[in-house]
Amino acid sequence: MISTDPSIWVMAFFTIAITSLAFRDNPLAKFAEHTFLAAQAGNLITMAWRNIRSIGLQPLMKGSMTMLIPLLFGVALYTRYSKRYIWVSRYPTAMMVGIGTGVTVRAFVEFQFIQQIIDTFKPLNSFNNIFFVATVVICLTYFIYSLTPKSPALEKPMSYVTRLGRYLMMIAFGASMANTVITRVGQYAGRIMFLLYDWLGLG
Amino acid sequence: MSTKLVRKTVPLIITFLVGLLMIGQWFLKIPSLNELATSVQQWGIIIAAFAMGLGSVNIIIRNVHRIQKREGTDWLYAIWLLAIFFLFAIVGIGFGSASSQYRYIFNTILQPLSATMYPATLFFLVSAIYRTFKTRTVEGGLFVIVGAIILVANAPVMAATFPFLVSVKSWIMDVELTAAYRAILLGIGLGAIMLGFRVIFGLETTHLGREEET
Amino acid sequence: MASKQDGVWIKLQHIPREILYLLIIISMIVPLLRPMGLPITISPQTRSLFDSLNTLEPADVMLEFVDWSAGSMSFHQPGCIAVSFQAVKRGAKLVFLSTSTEGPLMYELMLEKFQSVFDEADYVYGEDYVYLGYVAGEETARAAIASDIRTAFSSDYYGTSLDEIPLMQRVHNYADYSMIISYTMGSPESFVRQFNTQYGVITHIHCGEMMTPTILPFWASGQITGLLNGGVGAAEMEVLVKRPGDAVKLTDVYSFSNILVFVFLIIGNIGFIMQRRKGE
Amino acid sequence: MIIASGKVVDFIALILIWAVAAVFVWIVGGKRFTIRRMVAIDVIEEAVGRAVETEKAVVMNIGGGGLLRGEYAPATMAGLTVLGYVAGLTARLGADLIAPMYSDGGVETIPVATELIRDAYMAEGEVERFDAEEMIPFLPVQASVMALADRVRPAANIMVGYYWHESCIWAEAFGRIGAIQVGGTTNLYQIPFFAGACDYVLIGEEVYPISAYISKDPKLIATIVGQDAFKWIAAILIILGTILVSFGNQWLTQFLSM
Repeated sequence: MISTDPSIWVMAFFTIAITSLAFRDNPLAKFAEHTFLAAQAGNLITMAWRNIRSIGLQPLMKGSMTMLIPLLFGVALYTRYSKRYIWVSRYPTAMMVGIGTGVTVRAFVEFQFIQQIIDTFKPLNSFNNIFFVATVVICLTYFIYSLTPKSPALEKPMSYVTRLGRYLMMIAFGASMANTVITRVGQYAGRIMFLLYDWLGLG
Repeated sequence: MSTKLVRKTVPLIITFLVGLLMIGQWFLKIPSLNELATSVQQWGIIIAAFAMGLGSVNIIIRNVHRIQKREGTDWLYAIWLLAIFFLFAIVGIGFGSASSQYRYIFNTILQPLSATMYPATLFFLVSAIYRTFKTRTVEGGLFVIVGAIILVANAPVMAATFPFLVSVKSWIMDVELTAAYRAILLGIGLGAIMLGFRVIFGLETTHLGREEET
Repeated sequence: MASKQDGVWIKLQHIPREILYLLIIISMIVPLLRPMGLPITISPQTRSLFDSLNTLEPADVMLEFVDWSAGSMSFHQPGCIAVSFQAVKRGAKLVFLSTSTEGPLMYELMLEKFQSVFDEADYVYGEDYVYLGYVAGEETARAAIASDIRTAFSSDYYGTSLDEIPLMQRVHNYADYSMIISYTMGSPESFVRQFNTQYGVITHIHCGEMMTPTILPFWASGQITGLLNGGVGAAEMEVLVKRPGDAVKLTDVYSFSNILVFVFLIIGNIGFIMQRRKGE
Repeated sequence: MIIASGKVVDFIALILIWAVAAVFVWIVGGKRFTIRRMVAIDVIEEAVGRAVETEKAVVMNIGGGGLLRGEYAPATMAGLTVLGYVAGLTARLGADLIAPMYSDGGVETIPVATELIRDAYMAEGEVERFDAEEMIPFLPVQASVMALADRVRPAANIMVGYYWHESCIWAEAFGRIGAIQVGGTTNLYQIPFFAGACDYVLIGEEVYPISAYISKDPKLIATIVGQDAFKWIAAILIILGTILVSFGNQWLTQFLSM
């Protein structure tokens, strides 16, 4: 039985309007997209304010004065919009880039370099293992830009190795592309479920 | 000279000290260092919260311009955009995001839009697959052939009727793809470590914008 | 001289995209109205998550990062429900929290469907499960949560200070987390870095199928313990916990749509190859 | 011991990697080294030339990763470098440049990009052709890309930066109207779309040496050489470890996880 709840109808309208985006750009789609952009920005402001209040302002009110530093740095971000004081916004940017780079890079050595190398030590007793180790080394040579052997004798075979590396990676990209189809289908099927079950009351 | 110190050098020093502090927390077992690093991370959270507002200020400025210019129906969209933005911001900050009022406008407006906006990429993906992914070169050929195999293997009905597809797919994913992606990940990891070196030691300053000629 | 036959190959490559889109939508509607219910094979990645959940003891605390947005609700919500059901069956304490902006509202939509399970197991808010809300900063916030949760949250989502919540009185940092699971479409690697690589916390990930290949190397090396492969993984998990729901319905949709997209890929390329062969 | 257990080798490795980078940057220098040919970057100059002949524009986008988050900043910085290079070319050769920026992702990049383009046009003495409003449209990610592609119908579309789901939309929108496409991102699960749809693709960290390749600055080339050195080390370690493990010797595995 078709739904009589007005908010379900609004939700169905937005679902169809955004889907029409892919067919042809039309005023309904533009209206829905503007609504989305605005609502998303409004949600960001709401969530940002919760954090600023509960982690920054409330402890400050309770007397931990060190909270002044991040709060002032946060406000300083907005000097970006004034021609004269734009340089002030460099302080919070510098701090955020410092924290962001430090937090990420510190883990990369172990997470994405050493532990990955250790796990590539595979006993060469099966075709899969030999193929695995060979693929990792061959694809790795594709990413070498300057320390490549210059002597003509080695240059030719090296170019074949890097081309083979590129082929091996393109096989992997083909498989990933197919996996993306199944993800988007699964996501969009959720909207079809909403339209069929909640809106039209079928199934 | 002091303006160059204040405008450029001090921010670089901040990045340097804060970057090394994060790395120190990771590798060194020094409790006081760990507490300092954790509180600096808390500062990072607060500044990130402020940075989330930058997008909104940008939207407000851009759309106020659009309203002033009054081109065709464009400015009506801008008015509607600002109305919805302030509706969410005021209800969100006023009543709080846990309130039933905010939950109502979120579930009626933002939830269906966000739930359809990203999945709608499916249609662009389908037309890209049909129109753009062609066997122009050997690489394109490999891309298309393996893509086709995995597409079929991902369909449960085909996997059920042709069990060998499941083993072909698991070989491609667990051996070929894992090895190729491991090499790419090693490269990205090393690249990020090197860029981390240039950022923390002040060699890379794109994020700080232009050199002032003061 | 473009013979009539040439026209076929060119026409084959210029089917209007609207027809493709309508076919895809129909290929999703049919199975949802007439479910087929095909056998679901369990992948080793899902099996390792299920086995890890079964090591949970009643007092253990599991962090669940409700980090999906409405876009991936169709498979993240069933996955979270299946995993949380198994954790509740084991009697584990659940701390839900979010580092993505739509997380809080996604948690409340999930709770509407999961409240019955909490009631059946006599789970009381504040003693057996809690929701801490959203914290900004992405990887920085995850690093802070790992080293000391109180730097990221001073109160729960509903405003109660952490020290007044019985469950949170004994949850401070990585040492108190038996395992974490992140339902995310953003950066699963950042969870692995800040929890597993740094403190050795057991880390599970539920992300979209398109992201699974990029983190398979980390599952292969053991840095990720359980890995749910999007909607396919959520359906496998629902089968393992014997609670088939929305995710199992999705698997029927996958069959038709994947085959259809396969046909589009083949048609497009046959037209291209034949036209080029005719062109020479 | 002050270094956390299980992190000794990692700590030494990080110091070693940075020390080698420092040695190359400040002592050895990059003068004696060159970067191998990067076809995807060389083709940009041809593409801009073609844009001038056919009186079409050149579109360049640097994704929505922004500069503030450690994981996305590297790709955005590479994108900004290519943006500066392309702006220099369009200024010198006289093509029109359109650099759309996201209005809802990585907005802190917008002023940086605007300055970069203005500097490039100023350096070529074409500052009067620089019009921020026209050249740098803001757009939310989705539909406006299709409208932009149909309206502008550029000769070339260059996408280097951090991309999420929108990579497929950009590649499809501009691929459909036949623009030469160059794509590069470090977001691994978006590379397949650039690999499938673009004429030239930069795979993963292939975007990092762009700045060194374009500017030929010895300091930047030096860090790339340092990086290459460690890729050879990684390859040698893998081969060594595999041989050892094949004979049942776990020595290297234990050493590296110390």
